[in-house]
Amino acid sequence: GGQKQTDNQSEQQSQSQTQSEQSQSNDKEPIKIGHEVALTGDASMWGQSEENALQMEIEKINAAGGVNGRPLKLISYDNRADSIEAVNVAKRLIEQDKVVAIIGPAQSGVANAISSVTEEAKVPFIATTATNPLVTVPKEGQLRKYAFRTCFIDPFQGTVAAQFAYYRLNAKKAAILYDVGSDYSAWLAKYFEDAFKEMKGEIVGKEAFRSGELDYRAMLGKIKQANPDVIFIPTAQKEAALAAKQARDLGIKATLMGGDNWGSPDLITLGGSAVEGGYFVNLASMEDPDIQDFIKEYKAKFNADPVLPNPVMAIDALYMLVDAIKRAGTTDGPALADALENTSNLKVLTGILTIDPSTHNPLNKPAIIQQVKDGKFIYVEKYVTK
Amino acid sequence: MEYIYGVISVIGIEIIATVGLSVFTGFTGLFSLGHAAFMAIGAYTAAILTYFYNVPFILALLAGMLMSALVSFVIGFPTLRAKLRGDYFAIATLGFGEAIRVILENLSITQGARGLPGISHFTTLPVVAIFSVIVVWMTRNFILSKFGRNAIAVREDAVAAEMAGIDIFRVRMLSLVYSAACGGLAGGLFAHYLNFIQPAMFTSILSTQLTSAVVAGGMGSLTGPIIAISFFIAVPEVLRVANMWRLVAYGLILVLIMIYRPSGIMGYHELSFASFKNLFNRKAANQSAGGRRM
Amino acid sequence: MFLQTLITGLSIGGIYALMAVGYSLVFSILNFSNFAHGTIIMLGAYIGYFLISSFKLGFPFSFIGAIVGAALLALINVRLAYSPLINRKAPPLYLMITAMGVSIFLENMVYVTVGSHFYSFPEIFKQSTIKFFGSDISPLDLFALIFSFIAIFALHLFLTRTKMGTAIRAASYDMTVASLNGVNMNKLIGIVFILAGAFGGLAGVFLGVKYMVYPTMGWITNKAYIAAVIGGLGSLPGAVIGGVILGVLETFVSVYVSSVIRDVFSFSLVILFLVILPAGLLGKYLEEKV
Amino acid sequence: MSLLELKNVTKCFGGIVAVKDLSFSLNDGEIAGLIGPNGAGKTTVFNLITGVYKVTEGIILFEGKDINKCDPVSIVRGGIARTFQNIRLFNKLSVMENIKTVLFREANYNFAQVLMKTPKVVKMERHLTERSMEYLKVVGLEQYANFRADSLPYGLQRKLEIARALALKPKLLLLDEPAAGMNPEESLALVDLIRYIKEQYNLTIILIEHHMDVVMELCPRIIVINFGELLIDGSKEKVQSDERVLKAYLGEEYANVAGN
Amino acid sequence: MLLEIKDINVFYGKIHALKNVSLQVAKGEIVTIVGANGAGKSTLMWTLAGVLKARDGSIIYKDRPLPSFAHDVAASGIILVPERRRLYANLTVRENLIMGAFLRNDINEVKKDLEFIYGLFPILKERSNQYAGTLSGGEQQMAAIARGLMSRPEILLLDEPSLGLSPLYTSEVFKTIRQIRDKGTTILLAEQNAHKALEMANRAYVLETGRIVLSGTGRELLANPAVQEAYLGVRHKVI
Ligand SMILES: Nc1ncnc2c1ncn2[C@@H]1O[C@H](COP(=O)(O)OP(=O)(O)OP(=O)(O)O)[C@@H](O)[C@H]1O
Ligand SMILES: Nc1ncnc2c1ncn2[C@@H]1O[C@H](COP(=O)(O)OP(=O)(O)OP(=O)(O)O)[C@@H](O)[C@H]1O
Ligand SMILES: [Mg+2]
Ligand SMILES: [Mg+2]
Repeated sequence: GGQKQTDNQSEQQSQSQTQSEQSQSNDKEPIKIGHEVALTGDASMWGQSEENALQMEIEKINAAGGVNGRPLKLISYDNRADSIEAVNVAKRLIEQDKVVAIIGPAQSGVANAISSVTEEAKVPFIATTATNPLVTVPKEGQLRKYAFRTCFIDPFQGTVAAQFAYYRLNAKKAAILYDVGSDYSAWLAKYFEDAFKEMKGEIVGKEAFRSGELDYRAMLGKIKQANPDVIFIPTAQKEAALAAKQARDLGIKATLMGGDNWGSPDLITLGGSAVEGGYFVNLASMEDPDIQDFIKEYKAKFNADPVLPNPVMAIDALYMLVDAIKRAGTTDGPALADALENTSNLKVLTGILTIDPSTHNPLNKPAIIQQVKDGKFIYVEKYVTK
Repeated sequence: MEYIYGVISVIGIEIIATVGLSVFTGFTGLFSLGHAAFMAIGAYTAAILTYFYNVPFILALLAGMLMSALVSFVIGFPTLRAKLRGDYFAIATLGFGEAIRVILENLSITQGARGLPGISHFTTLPVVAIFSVIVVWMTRNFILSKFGRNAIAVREDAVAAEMAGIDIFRVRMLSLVYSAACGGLAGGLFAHYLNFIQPAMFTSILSTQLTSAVVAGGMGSLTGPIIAISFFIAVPEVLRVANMWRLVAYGLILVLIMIYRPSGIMGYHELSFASFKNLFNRKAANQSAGGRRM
Repeated sequence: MFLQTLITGLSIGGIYALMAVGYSLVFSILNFSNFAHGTIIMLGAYIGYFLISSFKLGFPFSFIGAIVGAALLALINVRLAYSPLINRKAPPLYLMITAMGVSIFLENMVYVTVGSHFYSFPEIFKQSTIKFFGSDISPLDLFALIFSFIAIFALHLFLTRTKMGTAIRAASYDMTVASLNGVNMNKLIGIVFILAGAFGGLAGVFLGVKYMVYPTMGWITNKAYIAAVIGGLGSLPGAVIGGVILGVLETFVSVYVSSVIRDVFSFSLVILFLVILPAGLLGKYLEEKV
Repeated sequence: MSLLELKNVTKCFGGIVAVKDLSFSLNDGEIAGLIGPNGAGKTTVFNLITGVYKVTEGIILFEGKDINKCDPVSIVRGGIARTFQNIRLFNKLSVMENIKTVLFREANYNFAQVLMKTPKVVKMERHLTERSMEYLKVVGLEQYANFRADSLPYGLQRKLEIARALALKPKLLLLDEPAAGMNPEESLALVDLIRYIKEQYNLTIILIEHHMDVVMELCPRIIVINFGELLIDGSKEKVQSDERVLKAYLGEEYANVAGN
Repeated sequence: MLLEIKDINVFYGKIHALKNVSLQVAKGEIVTIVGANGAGKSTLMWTLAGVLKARDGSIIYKDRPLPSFAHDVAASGIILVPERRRLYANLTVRENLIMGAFLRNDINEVKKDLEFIYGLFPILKERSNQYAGTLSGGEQQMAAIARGLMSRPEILLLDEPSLGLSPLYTSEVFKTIRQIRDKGTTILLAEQNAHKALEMANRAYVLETGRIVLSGTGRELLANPAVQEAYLGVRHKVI
């Protein structure tokens, strides 16, 4: 199982550390970086891949002499993508392990949850795929000093999806099925709705279900009645696949669309023929020329494809953090946060990263549109909003 | 060290909820699968008051207790009036717990499923310690009074209790309100300990844990459930490094307790100075031994 | 629209009913709510899935394999975890808590060993629908509905028409006396759990095919439990009626009221229902004679 | 004035008529036997008087007040206590606590005082313990005070049930087969006990019993019912020699014994 | 001897309920046990039925040790009619009787026995579709005895069968006990109604606080002044 694997990983890691102990820089106190990651639970597939990628990258950095002459040490705890667990993990990372910063978490809800802890402790975190705007800006005109991220945000993603549906798919009537229990889903639904309406498109149905529910036929039945051109389903892949199947069971023929959470092989294995032809917005793509080296390296080391986009987003975060530590010259929280805030034109895995100091969000992150075709994800285009 | 204080704080908070529930489940004999809802109500009430309205912490906690107590009438009044039997009452509370959660997910003041981050950190270890000692002490007083005896009488034989002039509905309602208030207090403390709450924290899993602690600790004992809940929280924390295995262990431990301590860790007894004395006092031990007559 | 809603409700209700049967069976003899039943359902689904996808056994054999496997698991469950308590005449509540422990244990065992991946059965019936007065119904739903009802009916005959059935009801009241009448309690309980497990396996496969297979899928059995209560715990026809009522009710609430507050609505109705009919629809509320 | 009066009381369970047009009344301080064949409706009469069942027809007056509409709790509080044909104790409580529980109305402290454990509560509790001990002494159970109720032998459980009923300070005490499961010797000791408590506490008693020696010893007046209907209501001599009673209830054998 | 009990000790936790009890039951006998409340009569009965276990000593039935599970004991022909009835309150009277015949497969004979029972206790016939839990106390006692008879035992253990029965039915039941003994069923009887029980006993034992203190034929014990004083209520009658 998954846990075993990571345990071995850290064993290997500590072994490689002991080996290099005598040599040069590594005799210094390591810089501890926390990692909030879902190693078990629904999101573990990405979590484990993310964990692997970070360990791989940190080994490389340490082999090259570390940061400011000190090695990096990654301390990862499983948060099961569960908010309460994540808060515990954050407390433990900060209070007991005394990490300088935290990479992760991946989910917006989880990131929101831990922000109370990190703000109070003055320890920055860099979320990986938490796309909800509230993670860094909880209220209009308010900024969380210690919250950062390396991914684009949902209003952008929602707009991309809406514009793509309207202009490229020629959809005039759209329906939405989302998960009220998930921040990600609820807000993305809202951004899509706003953007679609703005283009004079019509939202003919907006239905919600609660996290953990499996049967959406009642809501889909209602949507079917409204006869939409596309159905936007901004949920996790499991729900999306189920919704797709059930929609087809009810004889719904509309095109299905989703957000970055669709980007999992599970969507296809679970959804089968029902998700064929669906489109979704993603953060990264295996076809992205910028990350081919990383993919090769990862494959060589772990004998599997990385599960995108989390690994690349986490590596971006790691680069961003390393860069900030170097520039700040200290690991002190407030100074580190200042340095992170002023990240600009930093070369990271997915391109060039600049952080907007007023929102702590990256500027100009492009989105990638993918489609399910013949049981595979294919790259459709890199989309920039109108 | 801070981390350990944290774990101890959580244990203290859960002890408050568990002790409250043990009045209802252990001593009054009704089974609740929705007690997390009372914690949720207490947590949200208190948190909203301190967060949006800057109400002093203690007042907010009291308001949380009051709110939970009030809401307990909503579920308690119809179901206890109808004298629902064990499992049916349990299912009603399960439904109630879920319903409360859905409501919290859909109110704007609670910020929906997203939850309330940024709650102030008022719940420190001394605060928890003081509250849990007070609650345990009060609960003990409750149990050892006529109110407690009436509750046990209702648990043992409702018909006979009624024929002894005991108003079953009132007795059950009082227990429910008391345990709901304890739940509300625990919730309020919890919110100000974790600094963040969301509806998903208060699922039937949490209710289950509380109830398991009461039963595993011993129905009709206060110390038993206290030991059990401490165990349930501490063990996973100790085993945290072993990750997923800790839940496996938790399940296994629960089953083993039930198998090897068939009437809970403490059964119908209390861990106290007196019970240590009883160890040396054959007669007292004999008196309480033995189960049902054939 | 109305018909479509009704059909959807029926097919959801059918699955609830199938799961509720397992609860009711165990309740009918041991008077406790076996919360581990959901886990048995989940394991049944896994067995079915692995038989069909890893061992390539084909649907009918995997189907039978899942039923047999789940039945065996249920038997092991009762022998290891419940029997010691039953033999000690522990009150039903203790069994209920033990069942919760079992379910936490098994569910997390699955996490640790198999992992948290979701699996989906290969498509047995290609995505297609059958038209029915202008509404659509999927062949799978139709198959599951008919098959479940036949199975439940057969079980009902077994319980009401045989000596074994009477013994089960007798034992649920007083096991000691049942053994005085020559009933081998261990055997009887074993049979009941095998039956409940088999129905769990059946439900698991249907659930897996209909939705997907993952460690926490047992949780939706909460709904089945509610269905069993509505129908009257311990009554099989009650379980079926309860399942169908709940399924249809939920669907109608989602469509005509709101899908988000559906659960609040259904739960409130359940509570209201219980207040009016304290033993559920077909449950027997035995007033003790004083 | 009569303490208890049943007027044309009928009780049906579905098709079964358990009590049929039954009338009798009982004076203050009386002790009456209620006998009749198995299934005659004796226990049902008790259940009707105590409010467990509601009458189908007729009225029941207690101290001139109609208690038909009252719930069991207020009936008990009004002064009617009973024991059960199948013993119903609070099994997991001690013998002492069984009594203490029903004395709850004597403890005039409130919930807030309990939580704070004020001196008043402590004092009241001590008082209750003393009071319970008094009752236990009456039935001779004082040395069992700390035993769990369900570990007592059957006969002692009966006595505890009587003590518990007494602790409710009733005016009317209903005893449902108190001598069941006792041998003749023990039954006679029970007779002494009942006589004693009747005098001591000024009780009016109705006694259901199949042990005729007990009934004859205790009850100058006997009410016989059969198939829910009143068969005869009169002095024990009258009842003892009544043909119908002998035939329906006592049997020929008893007739011989009585004849001797 | 059909049943031979030697020096058994039975405990409830720490309570020593039966102390070195030995007794014998021969085929076709009525064996009566008398004793005060709490003497241990029921404990003995439950032990012989295989529900309680003797800590030491031996119980030999038909030259073999008593089976260790209650259902096997039942299958071997020893049936207990427990004290205080213990009917299946959730089953109808008829179903209770059918449960008595659980081990039997001779359907026609079972039907005959059912008719015999209904003849014996006509009220049970009237109440055959009523839930046993709602029967009157005496009706329940009849049903319990009837359920025991339905299994056609070799040894019938009757624990206070007259409990709650009217005098008329008490004599009926005793008559029936004699009848079935005459048909070859062996009977072990624990009774408070000591007079009658001793009168018809072939063999009798007196149990006092867990010990056998006297034994003999029924007549012998009836004539014994100690027994008369302790169990027959003679003292009071004299005064
Ligand atoms: N379940 C039990 N737990 C503890 N003690 C018990 C239990 N059952 C019986 N006893 C004790 O064992 C002793 C024998 O009891 P038993 O019921 O066998 O007496 P008995 O002769 O049948 O009395 P009775 O005439 O009242 O039926 C008594 O002292 C009783 O208190
Ligand atoms: N709840 C009930 N439902 C149906 N029938 C009942 C119910 N309660 C009592 N009966 C019937 O009513 C009749 C009278 O019962 P009751 O218990 O009053 O008899 P009893 O005179 O006390 O007899 P016993 O001396 O045997 O205890 C019985 O035939 C019984 O079967
Ligand atoms: Mg009666
Ligand atoms: Mg006995």
